[in-house]
Amino acid sequence: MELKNKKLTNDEFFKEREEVLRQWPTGANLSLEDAAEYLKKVPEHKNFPKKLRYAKENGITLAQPRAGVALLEEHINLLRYLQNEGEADLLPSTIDSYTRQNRYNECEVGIEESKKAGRSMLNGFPAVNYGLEGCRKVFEAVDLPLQARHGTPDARLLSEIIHASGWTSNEGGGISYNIPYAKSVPVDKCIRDWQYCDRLVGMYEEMGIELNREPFGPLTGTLVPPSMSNAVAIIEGLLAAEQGVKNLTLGYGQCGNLVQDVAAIRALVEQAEEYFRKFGYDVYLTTVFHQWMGGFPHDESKAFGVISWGSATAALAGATKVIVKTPHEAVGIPTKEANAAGIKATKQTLNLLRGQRLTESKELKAEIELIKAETKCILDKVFELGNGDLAVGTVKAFEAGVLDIPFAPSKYNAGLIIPARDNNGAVRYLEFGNIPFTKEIKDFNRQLLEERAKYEGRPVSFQMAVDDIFAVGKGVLVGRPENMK
Amino acid sequence: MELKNKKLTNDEFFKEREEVLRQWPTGANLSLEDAAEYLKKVPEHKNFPKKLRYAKENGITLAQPRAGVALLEEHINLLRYLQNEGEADLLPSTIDSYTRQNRYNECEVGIEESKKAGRSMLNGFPAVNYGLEGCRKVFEAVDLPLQARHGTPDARLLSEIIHASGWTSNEGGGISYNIPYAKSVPVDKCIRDWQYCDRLVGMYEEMGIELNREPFGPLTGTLVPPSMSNAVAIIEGLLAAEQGVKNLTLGYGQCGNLVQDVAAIRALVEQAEEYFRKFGYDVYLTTVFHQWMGGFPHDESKAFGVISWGSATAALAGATKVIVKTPHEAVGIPTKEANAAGIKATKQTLNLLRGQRLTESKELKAEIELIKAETKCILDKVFELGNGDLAVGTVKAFEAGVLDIPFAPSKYNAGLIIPARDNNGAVRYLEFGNIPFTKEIKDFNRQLLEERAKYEGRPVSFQMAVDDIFAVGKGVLVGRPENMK
Amino acid sequence: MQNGKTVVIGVIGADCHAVGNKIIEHALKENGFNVVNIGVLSPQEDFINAAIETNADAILVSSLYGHGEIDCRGFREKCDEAGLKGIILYVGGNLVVGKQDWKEVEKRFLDMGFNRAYPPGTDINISIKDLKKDLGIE
Amino acid sequence: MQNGKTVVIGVIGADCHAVGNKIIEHALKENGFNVVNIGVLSPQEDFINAAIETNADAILVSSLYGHGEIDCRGFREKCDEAGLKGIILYVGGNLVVGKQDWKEVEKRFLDMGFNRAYPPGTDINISIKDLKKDLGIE
Ligand code: B12
Ligand code: B12
Repeated sequence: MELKNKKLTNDEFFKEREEVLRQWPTGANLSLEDAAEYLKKVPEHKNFPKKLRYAKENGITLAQPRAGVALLEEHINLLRYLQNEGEADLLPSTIDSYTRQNRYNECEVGIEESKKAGRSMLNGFPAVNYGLEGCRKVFEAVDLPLQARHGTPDARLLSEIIHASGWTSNEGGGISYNIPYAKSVPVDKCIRDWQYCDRLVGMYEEMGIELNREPFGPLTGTLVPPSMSNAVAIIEGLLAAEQGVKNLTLGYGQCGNLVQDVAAIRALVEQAEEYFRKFGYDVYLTTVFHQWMGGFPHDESKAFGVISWGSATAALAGATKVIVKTPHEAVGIPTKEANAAGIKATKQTLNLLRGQRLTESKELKAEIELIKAETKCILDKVFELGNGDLAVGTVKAFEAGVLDIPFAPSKYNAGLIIPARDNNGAVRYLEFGNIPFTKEIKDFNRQLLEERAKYEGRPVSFQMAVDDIFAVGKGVLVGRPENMK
Repeated sequence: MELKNKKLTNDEFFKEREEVLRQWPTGANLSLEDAAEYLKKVPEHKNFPKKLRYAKENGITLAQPRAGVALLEEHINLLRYLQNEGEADLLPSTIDSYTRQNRYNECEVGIEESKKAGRSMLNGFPAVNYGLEGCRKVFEAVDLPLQARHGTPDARLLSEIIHASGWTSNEGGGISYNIPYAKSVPVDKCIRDWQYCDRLVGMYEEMGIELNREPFGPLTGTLVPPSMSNAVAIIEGLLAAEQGVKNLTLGYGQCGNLVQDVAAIRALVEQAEEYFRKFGYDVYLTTVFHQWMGGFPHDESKAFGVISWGSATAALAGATKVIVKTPHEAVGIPTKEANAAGIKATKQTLNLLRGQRLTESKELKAEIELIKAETKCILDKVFELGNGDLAVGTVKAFEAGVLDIPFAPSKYNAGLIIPARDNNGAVRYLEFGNIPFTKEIKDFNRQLLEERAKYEGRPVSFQMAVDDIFAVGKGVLVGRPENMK
Repeated sequence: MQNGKTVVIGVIGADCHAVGNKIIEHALKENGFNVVNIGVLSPQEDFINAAIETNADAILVSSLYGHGEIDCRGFREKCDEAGLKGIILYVGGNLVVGKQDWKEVEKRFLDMGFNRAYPPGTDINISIKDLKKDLGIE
Repeated sequence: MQNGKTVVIGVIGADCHAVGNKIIEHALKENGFNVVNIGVLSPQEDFINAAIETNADAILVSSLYGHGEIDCRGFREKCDEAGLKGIILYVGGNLVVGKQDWKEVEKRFLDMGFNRAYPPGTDINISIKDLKKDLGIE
């Protein structure tokens, strides 16, 4: 496969398309023209890009849940409940894990078993199996913009189906839906498949239909340092833009330290826009802030604390939307009531904070500068490795461990960096692996961790990272040693 | 009555004491010496002043619920539940409203009715009726410091009983437990009665027993501008210090705008300490932040949002403790489970934020300066009216409307000022009544409200205050007009 | 735009919650009622005396603090004794201690002789509509 | 401080949750086990092959993403067929979709032939204690 960061030609795209549509029977007879017609009739209030624009221009943070179950009727009920009772601003359809692995046969089993058991046996909505017909039913049953949220390395057929069904946004990206979600999908393969998904959106854009694309910011959701996730977000944004994506939402998963989280969002926007300008892409950029993506506390009241603090941070950061967790997070897929509860706590917090932003301070400024400087080290090297080609550079960067996602399952990920929190709870680099930071940056990260080590009376070590992984679930941000509790 | 801000003499105190102890049979035979002995044996972990010191020195914010029921056994169960399941750091005993009005006969009825009904018919724990014996039982049954929380204009007997029972803190003050809680208790009478309560604490201090005192910061809990509540807090702090109180917690009720709330706490500490220095009082000062004290949303998930945002603000402000609301707030006295849920959401938030503070910014600085300047205008006038005597000045200031608490029931309160939120949700003065602000301050308040008026397309008016009263209950901070929702 | 009707309002018992009371006064006045507000911390007698003195058409009792059940007992009977037979009695607020089933709570207060009882957080405009209906002015 | 026992660990089915898996490896090693980690996204066959190849004493199956019920069916039978009769099988994680009564869920997995099943968020050190007991090394 010859990978390049270059807009797919029509020839390339349509040839590939034939193959894609044959992957499962519901792909047959999908027509771009028919889809375009359908999409043109999507009313304004069900249009993802439009609602995001409105929010950005009015300084509002929108709330979006995750939600998906195996059976069509149940799925529709769930979404309507989250819309009407939960007061969601945007709706998802979270796709089940078999679909994510393109195992549509197993989805059939899951659907059948769910019917028998009278409860969902799948962890999401198997959109490909339901096809255009089912997905349009979902779209027509709700009154809010609809997005596919998944974790699918090869989402080409899924993307074809959901966009043709009026779903005006698609989450994912060639890195972010591979490295955290797969074990043995080659980096180039997945980037190439997501070029297809992005090009599909570009096609629609050229037909006058704006669709939103959202790379998955939080990656493994587990102590990912902001500069690493921002680097990946910017890469995926640029790759998408090259394929013609114009309405883009870049994401970030809460780490927990307010200044760092706000700085991360601010740095992301500023730096992404610099790159878009530099490469001449015309992109309407919005942001998504994910409430804490790591292990949650089991106690539901405590979960509400985590959810609300995430909402408050999203508002203070001025994110365009926030992805909502639920009081059931630590245990299992939430009931519709628990899901709605998460949204309501979120909305209450967002509304109390509407218009409030974290005020400028030297700490905030310094953190923004640090994140940008770290991100730039990484991105410079990626471009260098690719000889200017971002797609090639990305593949090589993963090989070299220049891009390296902590705790990721992919065998194409070096897994050499280790993150840990500093004494204020900000996530720093404990082991740098092959990340090409300047000595200054490395020393600064180290110094911050040494401060924590001193405070805790133990050496800087992997045990800190382990303790930090469990910390939020146990009710604190920083994983202190036993004797300090 | 001749009121003066002067330490009561032993003669005055003990003469009055005889009368106080005769107010209800449980007052008989209370002995200061016996009490002192008992208090000296209070272990460190059940000592309010000690735990507050620890928290202040370690930058921790402690969580304290409100809780009280009619029957002794039930009350003990409740407190133990909040301690063990709720993970409270400090315990209260909230006193019922008949006791607050010294209607001990009605308490008896309430206790009897509660036994019959099998549920608490009183909104708190009738400590005076249970007397030393009952109150010591409560103290001995728990493992955390214990405080009386009430709203009693004449709390002299109550204070005698609770301190003698090992309760190492007492909430209240001559203004804050009168103007928001009573209709026709004269200002001088209540200040005088609280001088007694403070002197009692001073007596214990002189016997080497440190007790904590906490004026009630939030007053009516309803859009009280920070400078007004800070002025009252500082006055009550000074009055208490004169009587020999040494461990003092000054309070503030959340308004909802982060910068204003943090500024209020910071201004309170800085300014109170200036005054203590000026008058030569040696006071160990801590702070208490009250989660939103106005009308709550009925939906429990939304209530969690309000609770958590209050906790986050308390942490970011660096308050020594936070008073916790519950998901049942809008409806009724919480069950023990709902109460524990509120504490757990609070603690999770506090722990995530441990050590994090709102960073310095020009907005924060400006807000601190504004609150201090407003507070100083008020306090200068109070001292002037009293010819240098703070107690006399306070009485005259209420007569003159120089001290004026919004929405207070007391007929001794002028009720001329009207507060409303500005466009960022900070509480400002809409009508100044007789508050002696400089023209500059008045103009600035007005300008901020005009900005909101312009944004909302309606004139600055009382209707804004009315809308703001309902806003948080309806899920937002600022009460916008119907057509903007 | 006076509607000619007089209403006594107040907060019963040892209850100091003043905010709702001020809002109710404001709303009733806006609706053309003559309002006699006896304020917070008011015993039953004060409501009754005010109603007699002003020849009131209705009494709206607020209780927020939880002792409503004790404080309101015998109110209807006292009204009857005082010659206020048939006067319209409403009660509202947070009437009982704790989060209880509203249907049961409502029944308790209707059994006490109140014409209507309202759950926590009732929009006062809804009650004003009921009041106008009950007074036959709308 | 090797204890001489070999354990195969992995995450079954289409499940990508890697963090707990890495933690379990870390904890087992600290406790002296020889750990064979087949990682995430592992079919039943991979567990069984690894166990045969390494002559393992136990298999610890993780399932976090909710499809555990489907993915684990017939695991015991496949072990038996492959000649791993009596091998110790544990399963843990977020085994089923949603917040379900644990006693019922546990029963389902014990009925499937697992020796022990653990609810969401189990402290791995507790399971390691059980494992040592079951292996007779403590
Ligand atoms: C981080 C995370 C992710 C990351 C994972 C990154 C990665 N590659 O590892 C990302 C964001 C990618 C992700 C994706 C998804 N996730 Co996820 N995720 C989580 C989360 C928040 C934390 C998991 C974690 O790392 N915990 C920390 C580790 C240390 O703990 P642990 O995994 O629980 O493991 C410990 C114990 O359980 C025990 N243990 C585990 N296995 C075993 C086995 C044995 C034998 C024993 C004795 C003990 C044991 O020991 C471990 C170490 O201490 C959980 C919810 C939570 N727990 O708060 C949801 C959760 C597991 N995810 C869930 C789901 C559904 C998904 C998705 C389908 C997407 C979605 N709907 O949002 C996809 C799955 C895609 C796929 N193909 O698998 C659900 C599962 C629901 C259910 N079972 O009903 C959960 C519970 C969230 C929820 N409530 O909806 N997720
Ligand atoms: C602000 C407040 C206070 C302030 C009051 C200041 C003041 N003087 O007004 C302070 C802090 C002083 C206070 C004190 C106490 N409070 Co308080 N307070 C509140 C709070 C948060 C808001 C009340 C409010 O102002 N709402 C806004 C107004 C506009 O709404 P409203 O009062 O509900 O009134 C509206 C409607 O109910 C309706 N309505 C009211 N009456 C009537 C009557 C009729 C006939 C009709 C038709 C309609 C109607 O119309 C009104 C206008 O819209 C409520 C909880 C809540 N609602 O969120 C607790 C609450 C009322 N308080 C409560 C309690 C227990 C107390 C205390 C005993 C202390 C304590 N345990 O913490 C003391 C009482 C002392 C005393 N002697 O009364 C409890 C009552 C519990 C119960 N019933 O089971 C509540 C519900 C909180 C709780 N869940 O524990 N409180």
